[in-house]
Amino acid sequence: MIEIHDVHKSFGQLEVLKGIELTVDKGEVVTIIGGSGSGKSTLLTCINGLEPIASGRIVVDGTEVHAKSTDLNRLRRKIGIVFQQWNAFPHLTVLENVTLAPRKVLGMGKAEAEEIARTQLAHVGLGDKLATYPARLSGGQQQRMAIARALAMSPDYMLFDEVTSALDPQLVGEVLETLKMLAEEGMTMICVTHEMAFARDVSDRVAYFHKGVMAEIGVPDQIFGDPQHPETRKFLASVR
Amino acid sequence: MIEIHDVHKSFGQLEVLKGIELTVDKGEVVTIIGGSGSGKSTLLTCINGLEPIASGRIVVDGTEVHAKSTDLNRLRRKIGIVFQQWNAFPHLTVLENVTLAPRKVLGMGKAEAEEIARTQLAHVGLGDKLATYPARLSGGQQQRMAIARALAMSPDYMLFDEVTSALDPQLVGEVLETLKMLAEEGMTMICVTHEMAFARDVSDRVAYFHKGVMAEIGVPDQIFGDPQHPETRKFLASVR
Amino acid sequence: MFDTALSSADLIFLAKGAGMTIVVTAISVAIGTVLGIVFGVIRVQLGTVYAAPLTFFLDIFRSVPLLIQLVLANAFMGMVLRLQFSGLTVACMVLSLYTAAYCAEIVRGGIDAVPTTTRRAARSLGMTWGQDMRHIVLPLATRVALPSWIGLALGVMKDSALVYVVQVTELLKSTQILITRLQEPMFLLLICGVFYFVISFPLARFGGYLEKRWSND
Amino acid sequence: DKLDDIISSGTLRCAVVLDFPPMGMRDANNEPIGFDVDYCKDLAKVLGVEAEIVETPFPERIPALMSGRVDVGVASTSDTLERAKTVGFSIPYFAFEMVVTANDKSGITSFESMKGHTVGAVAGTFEGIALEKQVKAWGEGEYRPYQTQADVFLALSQGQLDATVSTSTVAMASVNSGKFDGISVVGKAPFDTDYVALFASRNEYGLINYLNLFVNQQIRSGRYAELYKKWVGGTLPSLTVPNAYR
Amino acid sequence: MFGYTFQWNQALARLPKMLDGAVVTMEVAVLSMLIGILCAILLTLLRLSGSRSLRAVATGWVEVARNTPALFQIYMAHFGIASFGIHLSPFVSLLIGITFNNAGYLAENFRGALKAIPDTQIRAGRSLGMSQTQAFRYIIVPQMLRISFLPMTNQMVWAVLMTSLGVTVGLNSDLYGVTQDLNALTFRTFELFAIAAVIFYIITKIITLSARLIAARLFRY
Ligand SMILES: Nc1ncnc2c1ncn2[C@@H]1O[C@H](COP(=O)(O)OP(=O)(O)OP(=O)(O)O)[C@@H](O)[C@H]1O
Ligand SMILES: Nc1ncnc2c1ncn2[C@@H]1O[C@H](COP(=O)(O)OP(=O)(O)OP(=O)(O)O)[C@@H](O)[C@H]1O
Ligand SMILES: [Mg+2]
Ligand SMILES: [Mg+2]
Repeated sequence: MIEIHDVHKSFGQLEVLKGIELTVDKGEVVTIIGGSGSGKSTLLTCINGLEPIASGRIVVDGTEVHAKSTDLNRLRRKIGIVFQQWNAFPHLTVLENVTLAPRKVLGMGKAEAEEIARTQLAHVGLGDKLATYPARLSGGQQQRMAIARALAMSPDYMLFDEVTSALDPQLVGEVLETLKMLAEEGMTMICVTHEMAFARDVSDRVAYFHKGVMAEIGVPDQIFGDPQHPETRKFLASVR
Repeated sequence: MIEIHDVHKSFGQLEVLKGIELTVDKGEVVTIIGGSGSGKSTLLTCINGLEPIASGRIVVDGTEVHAKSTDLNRLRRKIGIVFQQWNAFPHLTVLENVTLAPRKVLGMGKAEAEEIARTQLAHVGLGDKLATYPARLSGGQQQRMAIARALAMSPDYMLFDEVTSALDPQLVGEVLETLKMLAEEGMTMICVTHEMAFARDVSDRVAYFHKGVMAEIGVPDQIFGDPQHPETRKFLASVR
Repeated sequence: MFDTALSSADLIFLAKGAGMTIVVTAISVAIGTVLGIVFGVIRVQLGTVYAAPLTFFLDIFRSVPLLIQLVLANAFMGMVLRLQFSGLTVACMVLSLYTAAYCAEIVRGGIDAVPTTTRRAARSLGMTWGQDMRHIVLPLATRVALPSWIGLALGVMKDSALVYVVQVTELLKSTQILITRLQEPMFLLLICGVFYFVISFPLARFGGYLEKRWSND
Repeated sequence: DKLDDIISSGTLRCAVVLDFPPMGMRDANNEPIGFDVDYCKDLAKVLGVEAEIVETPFPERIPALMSGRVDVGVASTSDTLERAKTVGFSIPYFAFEMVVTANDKSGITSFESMKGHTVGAVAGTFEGIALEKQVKAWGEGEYRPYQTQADVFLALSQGQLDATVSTSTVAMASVNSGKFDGISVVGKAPFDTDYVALFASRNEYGLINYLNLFVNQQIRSGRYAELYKKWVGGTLPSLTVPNAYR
Repeated sequence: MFGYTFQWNQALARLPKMLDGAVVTMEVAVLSMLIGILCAILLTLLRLSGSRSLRAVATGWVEVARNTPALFQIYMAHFGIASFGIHLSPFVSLLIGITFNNAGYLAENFRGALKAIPDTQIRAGRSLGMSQTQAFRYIIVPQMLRISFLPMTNQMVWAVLMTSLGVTVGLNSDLYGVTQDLNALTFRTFELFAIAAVIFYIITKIITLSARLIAARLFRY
C-alpha cells in the first residue's frame, strides 16, 4: 500500500506539490491526469525517493520513504518506475539492460537473471531482440524494454510517467497494450498519462492534478462523465 | 497551378515514387495521407526542386522545375515549404528568422521586411515574440514561426510536410488552426498529414499514397466515407 | 638527396631519446589520468562552489606555459626545498599534474554527458551511487571522453619536448645534440619530425575512429 | 661540509656545457669530451672520486647548481659580479678572447663594420650580453639571441645573421669544422677578456678554497698548458689581471 | 624554513621590462589568431573542395600541425624556411609557427562544427530561395562560429602559452624571452619565473573572461 499524506515539495521558490493526499491499495490502478507542469512527474519521483520532499509523509508498505533511516536502494527494488524519456542503457544489449539490476542489486547469478529477463522480455513482446542494442530499437520497443527492466526486479508497485508521450502515434498502441496487460494481471500501478481512453479503460480511480493540487479524484466514469471541479471540466474539454 | 506528370524517383536501388500524376489548381487544398515511407515527403521536396527526379515532369505555373534552364532559387520564392522537423535558425530572433529571406533573397529593405514579418507573425499569433530566440519557443510556436517565415516570401503555393507530427498533443491544435486559416484565405496548399480530422475538414481533395504509388484520390467524403482501394481501407482502419 | 654523416650509433642515440620521450609520456599520462579521474569525479560531486579551490589549482597548470612550470618546479624543488630530485622526476611530476588538469576537465565533460534521466533510471532500479558510477556512468562517460583523452595523451607527448630544460634528454634534445655535432639541422629535424608524426598519427586516427564509431549509437 | 660530502659520496658531479666546442662537446659515440670535461676529470682525480658529467645548457648552469643537481660548475662561466650574488666563484681557470665571425656575403670586415647589421650570439652569455649593449649603443641594426651556439652558427651560415661575436675557441672550431659554408673569422671584438671560473655554492668556503688551489696547481704543474694544447692550440692566455690582486 | 633567500625586490624591479614583454606576447598571440582563423576557414573550404590535390594539401597541413610539437613547428619556421634562402625575423618566424599551429587545430574544429549543424538547416534556407552561398553565409557560418567559439578561446590561450617558445628562434622581446634574459643576468630564477607565471596566468584569465563576455553579447540564443 502506498500512502501519501500532505506532501509539499518546492523547487527553489516554486511550490510544485501543495499538500497531496492519496492512498493506493494493493492491486489498484490509479491514473493521474493534468496539465503540463502540474506536478505529476514530481510526485512519482518523490514516491520512490529520487526527490526529497519538504513536508508530509510518503509510506510504502509501512516504510516511510523519506525517513533518514530508510535504505532507499532496498525500497526502490519494490517500486518499479518507467519514465517518459526512453532511458535505455545504450552500452548494453537488451538482455544486459534487463539483467544488470537483478545481478548487481539482488546479487542474482547470471543464468537466473537471464531466465527472468527472457520471461519478462517475452512478456512485453521483445523475445526476439535479446542481443540487440537499444539504438536499434524503435521508441516503443525501448519503452517496452524499460518496462521489462523494471519488472525483472519483481516490484510490488509500478509507476509510469507518460510512457507514451514521446512516441510516434503508431507506436503508442503497443506500449499501452503492455500496460493494460499488467493492470489485468493485478499489478499495483500509478500511471501518469495523456491518453484519456486508456485512463478510462484501465483505471480503478483517476486523479486530476492542477497546479500542484489534486483537484479531484474518482472512478473513471465519474471523472470523465461528470467532473466536479471546473478545472477538470476545462482540461477534459481541451484534450478531447 | 502545379502539374505532376508520371514522376519517378529512386534513392539508390529503392524506387520511392512510381509514376505520380497529380494536378493542383489555384486555390485548391490537397491533402496527402499514407503510411510511413510511402514517398509523401519525397514528393514535396521534388516539387520545389530540393530533390532531382528520375523521369517525368513537374510544372509550376508553366515552369518546368527540373529543367536545366530553370532558376530554382527564383522558383522557390513562390513555393513555401514547412517541414516536420522544426528548423528555425537558432541564431536569429523570431523577427530576424522571418526577415532574413525577404532581405537577402528579395533584396528588401530592413523596414519593409520587418513590416511584412510583423504582419505575418501577428497572423500566426506570434506578434508578441518578435525579439525571442527560437530556443525559447515551444514546438508549436516554432512551427508557426516557420509558417510565417515561408509566408513572408509571399509564395503562391504552400507545401506542408507533417507539420504537427513532432509536436506534443497539446500543441497540435494551434498549428492546425493556422493551416485552416490559410486554407480559408484561399492559399493553394499541399499538406501531408496524419491528422485525419484535419484532412477531412480542410481539403478539397485527399490523396492516399501507398508504396510510392498514389493509390486513390478523391473528395474527403468519398475517401473517408467510401474508400475504393483495399489499402486505403486498411490504412484508415488502423489510424482510427 | 642528403649526404649525411649520421652513423648507426647516432641512430641508436636518437632511439634512446625517443625512448625517453615515450617513458616520460607514459609515466605522466598514467599518473595524470588517475589523478584526473579522481579530480574530475570530485569536481562533479562537490559542485561548482565547493570545488572552486581545486578548480583554481588545476587551472594554473592550463594557464602558465609548460616551460615556465618546469623551470619553476625545478627551481622550487632544488633551490628552495633543497630536495635532490632527478630531472626525470621533476619532469614527470610537472607533466603528471599538467595531464591531470586537462584530464579532470575531460572526465567532468564525460560525466556531464551522461543524461541525468539515464542515471535516475539506474538509481530507481535500486542501484547504489557506486553501482551507478561503475556500471552506467563510467562506461558511457568513457565513450565521450576517450577520443579527447587520446588527444590529450598525444598532446602530452608533443609537449614533453620541453622537458629538456630540466636536463632530460628526450627526442628533440637528442636531435639537438646531434645537430651540434653533425651540423645537419634540416635533415636531423626532419627525422625527428617524422618520428613524432609516426607515433602520433596512428593514435590520432584511432581516436578519430572511436569518435566516429561511438557517435553512431 | 660540501667538500667532505663529495669525498665521502665518491662522485664529483660537474655541470658542463656540451654544445660549446672545444670546451665541451660530444665524440662520435656521443660521449662528452673537451677541455672542461678533462678539467672536471682532473679535479675528481685529485679528490680521489669518480667524475660525473651533467650536461647543462648555458642558461641552466647556475640553476643546476642551485637545485643541488651538481656539486661544481666547470662550464666556462664568466665570473660577473651579478652572478656572484648567487654563486661563489673560484679564481679564473680559463680566459677567452672574443672574435667576430661574419657571413662572407655581408661584407663585414671588422667589429666596427657590424654596425647596422643583424647580429647575434648565445642568449645570456658574457659576449651575448655585451653585444646586445653595443647594438643598443650603435642605435641601429638588430640583435638576436639564440639558445645554443649551434643555432647561432646555423643562423649565420644561412645568412639570417650577418655576424656574431663568440669566443675565439668556438669560432675557430666551428669555422674549421667545414660544416658551415661561407663564414669566416674577420677580427677581434674589443670586449674585455672574458675570464671564466669554476663555481660552487656561495657559502661553501672550504670547497671554493680547494678549487682556487686546484686551479693554481693546474697551472704550476703544466697540466693547464697541456690541456690547452690538446683542445685549443696557440698562445696560452694569461689568467692574471695586470695591476690587480685577486 | 627554506635554505633559499628570496629576493623579490630584485625581481620586482624588473617588472616594467617584463610587462613590455607581455605586450609583445599579446601581439604575437592576437595576430596569430586573426591570421590563423582566416587560414583555418580557407583550409576548411579546401577540405570540402572537389580537387583531390587541394584537399591533400589542406589535410597535410592540418595533420602536421596537430601531430608534431609546436616547438618543432616554430623551429622549422625559422631555420627550415631559411634553408630555402628566405630570412625571417624571429618575431615573424614565431608568428608563422604559431599561426600554422592555430590554423591546423582551428580547421579541425570548424570541420566538427560544420558536422554538428543539421543539414535540414541548409534545406530550410534553400527552400526559402537562398542560393548555396547565401545559405552558407547567413545560416551555417554564424552557427559554426558559435559552436567553435569555446575551442577558439582555448586556442587563443594556447597561442599565448606558445609564445614562450620564441626564445628558440632568437626572440627575446616577448615575456618569456625577457624573463630568460633577466635570469641570465641575475640568476634569480625562482622569483623571475614566478612573476612571469603570474603575468601569464592573468593574461589567460583576461582572455577567457573577455571571451565569455563577448560570447554573452554575441550569442544570445
Ligand atoms: N529539477 C527541477 N528543478 C526545478 N524545477 C523543476 C524541476 N523539475 C520540475 N520542475 C518544475 O516543477 C513543475 C512541475 O513539474 P513536473 O515535471 O512535475 O510537471 P508535470 O505535471 O509532470 O508536467 P508534464 O506534463 O509537462 O510532464 C514545473 O513547473 C517544472 O518546471
Ligand atoms: N535521402 C534519402 N536517401 C535514401 N533514402 C531515402 C532518403 N529520403 C527518403 N528515403 C527513403 O525513401 C522512402 C520514402 O521516404 P519519405 O520520407 O518520402 O516517406 P514518407 O511517406 O514521408 O514517410 P513518413 O510518414 O515516415 O515521413 C523511405 O523508404 C525512406 O527510407
Ligand atoms: Mg512530467
Ligand atoms: Mg515524411
